[in-house]
Order: sequence, then structure tokens, then C-alpha cells
Amino acid sequence: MFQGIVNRILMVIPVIFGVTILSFLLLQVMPGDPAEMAMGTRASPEEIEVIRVQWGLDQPLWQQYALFVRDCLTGSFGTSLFHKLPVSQLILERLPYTLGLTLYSTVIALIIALPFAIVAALSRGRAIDVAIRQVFVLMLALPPFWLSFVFIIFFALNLGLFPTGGVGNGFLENIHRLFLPALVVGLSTAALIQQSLRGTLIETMGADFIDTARAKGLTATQVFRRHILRNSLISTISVIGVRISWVIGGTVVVEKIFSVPGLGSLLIDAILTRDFPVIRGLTVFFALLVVMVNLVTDIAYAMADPRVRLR
Amino acid sequence: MKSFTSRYMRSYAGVAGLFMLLVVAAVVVLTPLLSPWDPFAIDFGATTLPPSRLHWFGTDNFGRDIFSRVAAGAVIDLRLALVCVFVPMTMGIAVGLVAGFYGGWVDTLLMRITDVVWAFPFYVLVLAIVGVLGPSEGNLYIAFFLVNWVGYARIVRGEVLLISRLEYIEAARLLRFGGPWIMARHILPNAVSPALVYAMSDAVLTVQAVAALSFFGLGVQPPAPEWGLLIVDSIDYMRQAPWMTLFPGLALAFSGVAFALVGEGLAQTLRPEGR
Amino acid sequence: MTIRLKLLLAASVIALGIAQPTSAVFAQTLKVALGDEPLSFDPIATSDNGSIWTQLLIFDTLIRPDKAGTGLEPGLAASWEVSPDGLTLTFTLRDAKFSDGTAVTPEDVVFSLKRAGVDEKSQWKRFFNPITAFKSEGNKVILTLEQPFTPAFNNLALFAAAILPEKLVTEQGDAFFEHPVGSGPFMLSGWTRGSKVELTKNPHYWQEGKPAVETVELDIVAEPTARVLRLEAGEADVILDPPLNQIADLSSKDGITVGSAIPYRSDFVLLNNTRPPFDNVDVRQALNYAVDKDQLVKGVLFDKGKVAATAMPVMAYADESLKPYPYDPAKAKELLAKAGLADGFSTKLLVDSGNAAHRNVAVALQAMLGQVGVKAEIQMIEGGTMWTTTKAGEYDMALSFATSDTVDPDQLIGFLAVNPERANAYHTQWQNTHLNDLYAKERATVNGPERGAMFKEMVEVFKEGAPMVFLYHPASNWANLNKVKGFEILPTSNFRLEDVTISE
Amino acid sequence: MPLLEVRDLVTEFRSSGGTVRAVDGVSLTVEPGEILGLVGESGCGKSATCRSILQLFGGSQGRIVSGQVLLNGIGDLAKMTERQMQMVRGKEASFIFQDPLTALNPTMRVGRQISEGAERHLGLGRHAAHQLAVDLLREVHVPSPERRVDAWPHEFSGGLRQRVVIAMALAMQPRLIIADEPTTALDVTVQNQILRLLAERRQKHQTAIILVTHDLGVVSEICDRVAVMYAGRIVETGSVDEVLDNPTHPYTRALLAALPSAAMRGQPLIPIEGAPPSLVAPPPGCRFAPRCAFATDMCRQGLPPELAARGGQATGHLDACILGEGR
Repeated sequence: MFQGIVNRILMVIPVIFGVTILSFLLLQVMPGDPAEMAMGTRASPEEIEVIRVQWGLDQPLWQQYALFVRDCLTGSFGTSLFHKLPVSQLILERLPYTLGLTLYSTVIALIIALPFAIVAALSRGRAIDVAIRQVFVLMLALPPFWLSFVFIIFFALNLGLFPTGGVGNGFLENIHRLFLPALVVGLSTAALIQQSLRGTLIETMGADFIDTARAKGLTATQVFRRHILRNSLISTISVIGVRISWVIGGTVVVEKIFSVPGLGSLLIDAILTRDFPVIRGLTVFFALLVVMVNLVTDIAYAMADPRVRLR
Repeated sequence: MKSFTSRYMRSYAGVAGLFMLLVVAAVVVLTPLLSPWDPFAIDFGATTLPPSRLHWFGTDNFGRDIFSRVAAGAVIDLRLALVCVFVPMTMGIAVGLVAGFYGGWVDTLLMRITDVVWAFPFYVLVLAIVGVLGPSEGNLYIAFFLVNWVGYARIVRGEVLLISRLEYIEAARLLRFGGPWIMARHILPNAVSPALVYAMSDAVLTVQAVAALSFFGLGVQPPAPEWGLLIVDSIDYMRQAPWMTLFPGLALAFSGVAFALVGEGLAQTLRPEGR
Repeated sequence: MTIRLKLLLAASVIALGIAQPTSAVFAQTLKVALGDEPLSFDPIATSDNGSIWTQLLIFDTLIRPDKAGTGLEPGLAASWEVSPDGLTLTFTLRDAKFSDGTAVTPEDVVFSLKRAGVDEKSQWKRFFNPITAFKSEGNKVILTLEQPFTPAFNNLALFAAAILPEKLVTEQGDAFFEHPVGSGPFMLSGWTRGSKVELTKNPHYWQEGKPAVETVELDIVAEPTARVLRLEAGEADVILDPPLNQIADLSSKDGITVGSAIPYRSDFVLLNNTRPPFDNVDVRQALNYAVDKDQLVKGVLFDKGKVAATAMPVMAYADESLKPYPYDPAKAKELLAKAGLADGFSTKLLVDSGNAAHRNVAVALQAMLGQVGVKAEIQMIEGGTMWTTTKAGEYDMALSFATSDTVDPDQLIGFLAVNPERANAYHTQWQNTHLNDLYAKERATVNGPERGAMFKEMVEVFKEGAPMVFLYHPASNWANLNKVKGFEILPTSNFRLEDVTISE
Repeated sequence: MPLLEVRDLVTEFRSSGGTVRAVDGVSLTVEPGEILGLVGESGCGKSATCRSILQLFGGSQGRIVSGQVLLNGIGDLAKMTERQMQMVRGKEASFIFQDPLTALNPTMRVGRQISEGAERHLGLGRHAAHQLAVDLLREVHVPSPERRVDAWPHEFSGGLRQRVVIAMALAMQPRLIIADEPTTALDVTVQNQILRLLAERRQKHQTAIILVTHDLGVVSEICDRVAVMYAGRIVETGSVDEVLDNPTHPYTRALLAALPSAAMRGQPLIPIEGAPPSLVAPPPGCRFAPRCAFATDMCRQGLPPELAARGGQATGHLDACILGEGR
């Protein structure tokens, strides 16, 4: 097991290496001169040239890449053109909001998806199952930014249950404030989880070992909880692991609408202002985040399901 | 093929989804005949009119007929969804087949590349690519092509590894058939079905993503009546003229559900055991 | 099914968390929701609205534009004197303190102005370069120029010339701007990047009894509709830039007041004068005739703005009687025919994808130009790359705008109409030597009617040459709860908060 | 007094193709300490009959339509609610499934799986349950049970897993074990070990066993009595020696003819021609008639014939062939 985990971690290294190359190349094709962007529209060509040299933009490509890798290794990820700060500092300031939102929406998604997946699986093929599934498909199909505004108007403005956006101080206040954005992201995640969990539940309910369990005289509840649900949830771990990338990405949209100062807002602002070190640093960071989450879910999965061996 | 059709027709979800897609197609084809309104004609004298007999879905802030625009937008959105799903699907299937079948360093190389692309959150990479290249329909395609193939590559490779172990492939190998022949005749048909099912859920997410890109001003360009763009441009009118967001939103949800249902139909047809 | 019970329980725990009241609202906190996020508080390294507006609440300048935007009023300098040849500027400082309690000294002023004019990081060097010698003397600061340069005085009212405490900036370097200290009405007490800036009243502020509010919260809310919802929910006291179409609706709501002001800004369509047919003045004028500017202001701006005669805002020395190109499609067609384009032509219109108003304007423009046979394809582009794209001359037409940083028209006329200059007539490459001469002369002429006449002439030449399609001057709009009194947006686009009061 | 008496049991399954009457009027008895073999082609309703006894229909929608399942001292299982059945399963009668590879929960340690039923029924504590699992593993001859008790199912071979399944079935000392083709999925040497294990158990504890199989060799080896099923019905039953040596129903004969027994080795196998009838809409009359070489028009009419003793047969040897009357 230990060896497996080490191997799995080692496998991450070439991926991360590739990630830096891809991020670097991506920004290389970007039109527009970063030095000119940074200096704004008021600076003279000479002043801009000074900055170009300062940032090594006059260097050959491979040297620029080496500089970028150095920035990543030292943990700064470069310096923002507009914030004039290390990208890592910007990321660390905003990371808690994105992580919090991701976690929060996943919890909400589970709370929504679990009971409905169970009900749907138990009444498989009947009207209630069909209805539940269609509602969840609809949840997936509704554009999140549209849903966000509907929620703000309905829950925040008309009912006054939640603030219209922003973040506050402290855990409880943020649980309250971030509920609507977490709900928007959570709904589409819930749809994905519900779909897969329902399938797994049905598959597990038909498994031979369920008959074995029943043959032992266990109660229906015991069979369901210990054998059906437990086994199905294990496979849900890996579904969440795969979908977490989608969830993290999904927060991008809602962060902007709900004025959550997370990584998504940072990315969008960086793209719109062409703050290229931020775009580059963030894409690498996002990839790192996904790789890490996948690593953790893989290990968790391997621990929960003894059959799975980490290669 | 015949048995595929008849089996598919037995899936209620599949038939419903197909029917819904046909409705969308019918609206697209028939609208120029039914609706007298040019989707691009501006009329400052008839702005933000609520739905009526004249304008079925009302008009927007430029006095354009929303029904005509939603119908015209269907062409764009369905084109985007189909192209952005099927081209990457083909790419991904090819990569997955080659990697899974040949194994060895080919597999290692292709799968490392796949892992790298897979590591980026979908939205982040698409946003970054479109943001860098600049917003246009062409660049949307590029972004989706670059990003979307990975899911298929992973699925198909997994299937190929499973199928390759089955005996008839071994038998075919022993009979010294060439690699491409084996792939085409034996592996491809079996490996494609899970990819096809995945493609439908991919289509739902693609329509969504296109709309989300429009939200950030990175999608299709106005005055094209792309649904996401229609919604985005009318967010400010959400309370004054709710029909401006409602109908494109419904269109988006409608086609999303249609794709999802077709996907379910395909799933039931192609893998009845619910594997 | 016990699992479901647990879920119910979990859900109710969350519900309880939700039922908790949000943090108590303190009286005398002014909450302003705006879309522009401050990026940095270093005045010489920023040029974005969010940063500039916030800096102006924290820092002082020697002199500053008055509220009407027509002249300058004392800031940290209680009085000043300009020598008759315009080469020596003498400022007498008032008795002011930074928010940490230390006095503002002439040395601080000299340090700050030198920094703006010389420091490598400064994006604003050109504005202060002409000042060649800085001297402090008692409570006076004496600045010397080698050649007459009239705008220099105005430029000292720029935010980039904000006065910083020398000691702290030298000691702390860049870190200073993370928790800046200034002599302005407020001091920074909290900053969540991307979310909000919290300001507290500066106890040492030189204007006795001001500011009236204890604390200010600047909330960054990027979506205009979300800002309106915030105001209506009572979570914001003031919001900037509500969606234009919602302003009428907002003003009819109880407890909400809307306001608007026309700042020094102008929106226009750049025409690439190096590309045919835009090299032909007839075509350029034809386009100006072809656009129904009244309709744009009415239909797209919802009357929040006014039709522009040229790309120059109506500011100091402006000729208010100058008439815009009238909407006259027949005349436009006639001019096009004269240019051999009776059947019109096809072209592309570059638009900033992030600018919602411009997206709408573009759609309307496309329709209007279509009326005279000009088929304009809309091409969206990232706001960030607009500048480099037009600079490189890779465009036909581009929807753009300009704002004035100063109250003096020199900056904008130089930017928009002079070629060669830094922007080469804002990338249109249009050139008029007479205008160039006038520009050079104006800069060396002391403020007065003579200089005014030069500006008027330049603007007329600019209008005739029509290097752009002149559109409109949009209003800056805001809305506030009725309990807020005294909030307004100044012609310089920023806002002051020291006079704002909240009544309960 | 028999331990188990099944009377006229009818069980239906709902499927996409319609309602299948997989068990159609089955009657059988099992005496205490007896091994009853239940044989027939696949799909004949052997498994369905067994599953009906404990109402374990898996993922499919099965339902007892009529008939009685009388368990001595307990009553009619067919009339019991699911909750009541839970008190019977495992404790009074337990079940051994066909495929040991899928019969164990892959995410639960084997010891826990063995003891969890006993934990509930006997109220065992953690320690006692653990000890019970070790004892049971020892009893089914799993080497080093103290160590193996904490292993995962995937760490076991097929034969060991089937031993675990058997240990599970023995946990509460049931009076009846229903073993549904317990050796089909295993290779021959392991098969014998498993069968020996079952025989041993019967020897020691007088546990009655219903052994479902399609292997007549197995039947002749360890069963006391045998019941032959065809198309949802029992066509012949009696002591093993009687039925195998002196089969009276044409189907049983055909089955035996198809068997490459020691006596018939070297002779060509005789396959039974045709396929079993559809259980959705079975033909009238004797269900074997369409494939029966001796069938007459009478065979193809009316209700399927009842089990009955024919003249000249030993006590308890019954068949359901009307032709037997005249033979």
C-alpha cells in the first residue's frame, strides 16, 4: 500500500512538468505585449522597453521557460502585472474561498443527491424514478449564471433569506453568505452524483452478495446500509474525484456573479486584463489542485475498496 | 444496424430525447416560413414588448423578435454542440485506440499527454485558450478540440485494454491480421459505445460551457443569436422583461434535456446490462 | 432509513447556521458597491479606475479639481503662485498630518513628486518630466521648469502626484502600498482583494469635522444587476453604474435616489485612416452623418448621456455652441457616392467584448451603417488587447472611448488629435499639421483666453477632419438609499466621500 | 414429520418479456438430516424453487403466487412478512450461492461477513463474533483461520471463498441448508472437497440439505433422495438409487442417457432434441411432450399431469408421466 502511494505520487511529476509546458506555450501565442499591458496606455515606448528587458521578454523562448519554471519552483509563480504582487500571494489569498466553495457545494450536492439517488434506485423504473431523474437532468441543463440571478432575486431579494453576494468574516457568516453560490454549483454536481450513484446502487442491489447478506437474516436496513449504500458510496468517491475538476471550474462562473473573491474571479479578471503571469500561474495552480485532489481521491478510494490496487 | 434501431426505439428516454431534438430541428427549419420577423432587424419603436400573438416570445431591447432569434440561435448552438462533441470524440477515440492497442511507449506517451490536459479544470483551460486567442466561434472550436478529447481517449483506452484481453482478439492476432484491421473490425465497435454515451452528457455540458463563455464575453459574437449570448445580454432586463432571458434559457434547458435523454437511450441500447 | 435521518439532521444543522443573524450593521458605515476593483495603491504604478478612485480617498494632492470640474482648488497646498513666465511654481503647504499622526512636510512633497516624475516604475513620468528642479523651503515647495509647459500645473492635481510619507515609503518599499498611509480623509483598514476595501475615518484629517461617516466599505460587485439587487436588499448604500435600462425603474422605487453626471469622457469609433476607404475625408464624414446619435443616446443609453460634437469632452475652453454632425443618411450617401462608393462597402468593427454598453452600441451602429450600404461585421476582442490591436493598426473601425485624467484639455487633444504624438491621434494615424502647430503653441501659452482660442480652433479642425465617428458623452450614473446625502460623481469620474452623511 | 414440506408452490417473475411462472406447482419434502438433490437443465426452475423457500429473489421481481412452504416448528414461510422472514433466514435455514466470486461483499472483511448474521440473531458482542468467525473458518478447514479471519475476499481463491460462504451458512446452526449449485463455479478437485464438507456437516449435526445441481454424478455420490425438475415442475422424485437405476419419466431417462456415466462410457452422447418450452406461455398438457419421443395426443392436452406413484414402483418413487399408467 505504502509503495503504491509513493508510486502514485511519483507519477504526478511528469504530469506537472507537462502542465508547466502547456501553460507556458498557451501564453506564448497570446497576442499583445505584456510589458505594454502592464505600463498602461500612458507610457512611452522607451519606458516599455525597459520593462521588457526587466522581465526577460527579450530572451529566447527556452530561457523564458526556464525563468517560469524557476518561478514555479520558488513558489512565487511570477509577479502580477497589475497587482504588482507575487502570483502565489494572490492565489493564497483567494484559495480559501474557492476551496471553501468547492467543499461546500460538494456537501450540498451530496445532501441533495444522496436521498434522491436512493429513492430513485429503490423505485427504479417507476414514475417517481423517472421524475427524479428528469429533474436532475434539468438541473444540469440550466445555465448556472441564469440560475444564479434567479436565486438572488428569489431567495435574497424577495424572501430576504440570504445576502445577494460577497463574503463575510468567520465560518458561520460565510456558511450563510456562500449558500446561494454553493447551491448553484451544488445543483449541477448533485445531478452528476445522483446519476452515477443511482446507477451504482441499482447495480449493487442486484449483486449476488446482497442475496448472501439477506440470506444471513439481516434486516433490510442493515443490508442497505452495510452492503448496498456503503459499497455504492465508495464508487461515488471516484466519481467526485473525476468531477471535482468540473466543480472547481464551475465555481468560476458563480464567483463572478456572487462577488466571491476566489480563484475563478482572479482568473477571469486576469484573462480580461491579460495579466499573463497570473493566467499562467493560475492555470498551473489549478492543474496542481486537480492533480492533488485526484491523488487524494485515488488513495482514499484504494483505502475504502480493498480490491483497488494503486499502480 | 436494424437491431440497433429497434432496440433504441424500445427506450422511452431515447425516443423522447430524439423527439425533442426533432422538435428543435423542425423549429429551425420552419421558423423562416412561420415567423415574418428577421432575427436581426432592429426596431427602436418596438423594444421589450411582452409575448403576444405578433411576437410569440416578445421582443428584446432592440425590438428584435425573440422567437426568431431563439430559432436562429438553435442553428448556432446545435452546430457548436455537435462539432465540439464529435470532432474531439473522434480525436479521443483515435488516441485511445492507438494507445490501448499498441501499448508500450506509444501508450505511455499518449497517456501522459492525456493526463496533462486532464489535469486542467475544463472551464479553466477553455477560458484560458479562448481568452488568449480572442473570442470567436472559430477559436471556441479550437479550445474545445484541444480540451475535450481527453475524456474519450481515457474511456476508449480502458475499453480497448479490456477487449484486447478477450479471446477473439488473441485469435485474430494469431491469424496475423494487421493492427488497423483488428482495430477497425473488432475493437472499434465495442469501444465506441461507452464513448457515444459519454458524448451525450458531454453535449449537455458543452452547450452550457458555450453559454458560460458568452457570459464572460468570450463566446460567440453579437449580434449572433447564440442562446448563451441572448441570456447574457438580457440579464440586466431580467426583472423588467423576463421573457428575454426565459425563452433562450428554456431553449438551452430543452436541448440539454434532449441530449441527456438521447444519451440515456444510447446507454440502454448499447449496454443493456447497465455495466 | 437511518441514513436519511442523518442527512435531515445535517440539513437542519446547516439551516440553523443560516438562521444566525449576519454581523451587526454598524451605524455610520457607508457601503458603496462598485464594479471596478482596485489593483494597487501605488499612485505611480496604476491607471485603473478602481485604484485611482480609492487612492483619491486615502491620499491628497497639492491641488485638486473643484467639484464643478472647471478649475482647481487647494489641496495640501493652502495657496500657490505661478511666476509670470510660467517657469516657477511655488506652493505653500497647509498644516496637515498623515493618518499616523506625523506632519506632512515639504520634503514629503518633493519626494513624492520626484518619484512620480523619475521613478522607473512610474507610468506617469511624461506628466511630470518638464519639472526639472524640486526645492523645499520652510513650509513651501518650489518647482522649476526649463521651458514653459502650461499643463504641468494641472498635472499636479493628478492622483499620480499624491503626497506620500517619505520615511515610510523608503523604509517599507513596496510593502508600504499594502497598508498605505496618507493624509486624505480616510485610511485603509482592511483589504480583501477582489472583494472589498474597508476604510476608516482619518482622525488627523485637515478638514475639521470631516469626514462625516466613520467607516466606508467599498464592495466590488462586478455584475451591474447584482449591484442593483444589493441596493434594493439594503446591503449597499450607494451603487455605481446601475444598468442603464434599470435606472428609470430604480428612480421610481421608494427610498432610492438616482443621480447622474456627465464626466470628461467621450465615446467614438476609431477609423483607420491608413486603410482605404477611411483615408478619404468624405467617407469619414459620411459615416458621421450616417449615425443617428440621438437614437443611440435614447435607445442604448436610455438618455443617460449627450450627443457629442467631437471626441473632446465638454470641458475647460470648450466651445459649447459647436454642433454635432447631424443625422443625415441622404448626405452620407451623397458623400459616399462622391468617394466612388455609391454601393457602400464592407468593413469590420472592433468591439471590446467585456463592455456591455459597447456591445449594444455596436449592434445599433451595424444597423445604422447598413442603411447607407456600409456592411460592418462586428468583431469582438478582449478589452486588454484592444489597445495593442489598434496601435498596430490592425483594424478598420474600432469602438472606443477616452477619458481625461486632468481638467485641462491638453492631455486629451494631444492624445486624440495630434500626430505624431504618443498615440498618433489615437491610432487613427490621421494628421493635420496646423493642429500640431497649435498644440505645440498651446502648451507654452499661459492659461487665458489666448490659449482658449487655440483649443477651440483645434477642436474645429478635428471635427472637420473627422478621423473618428463621434458618438456621445455617456453619463456616469449612481443610485443611493435616501438616507445617504451628498454623494455625487465628479466630472473627473471619481467621488469624494468626506461630505457624505447618513441620516438614520 | 418432515423438516420442510413444500406444497403446490407457484412463483412468478416479472420481466420485460412478460410474467414468467418459473415455479409452477412444485411439491417436495425434506426429512431432518436428509440430503435432497434437485436436478434439471438450467432454467428449469431449480434455483427459483430454492429462492422461493427463503424468498430471496435477488434483483428480480419475484413473487410467491400460491402454495405453502411449511417449515417444521415455524409454520408457513410463504405467508410470512419480510420482517418475519428475516428471523428465519440464516437461523432456521440458510443458503449457499452458486458463485463464490460474487457472493461475498468485496469491501468487507470475511470474518465480519461470516459473523454479522449471528451478531444480529444471537446478540453476539464484538469479541464473541470474532471468535465465532474463527471457529467457523476452522470448521470449514480454512488454514490458519486466526489470520485469515481479517482478510479481504479478493485475497481468497475460489475454493476458499466457497468455504467462507459455507461457514457463513453454518454460523447459526440452521436445521436446513439450501445449496444452489455450490460447486459449479469451481474446478473438480475443489468440488469434491466442498461436497465432502457438506456431507460432513450433515453427519455431525443432522443438518438437512437441499442440493441443487445439474450433475447427476454428484447426486449419486452424496444425495439420499432426488427430485427432477422440468419447465417449472417436478417430473420425478424418489430415492437416488430408485430414480437413477430405474427412471420412469421419459425426461429423466433422456437426462440419464445424456450422461456419460461409467457404464455408458464410449457410447455417443444422446442430446435431448429441442429446447425447453417458454415459461411465459407454456404449452398445455405435459410440458415435455414436444420433446418426448413417446408423446401421444393425450399428452398434449389438458393440465400437466400430477406426480403420482405408478404400479411397480418403490415407495416414495413418484413421476408425472401419464404414459406410465399403461406401461
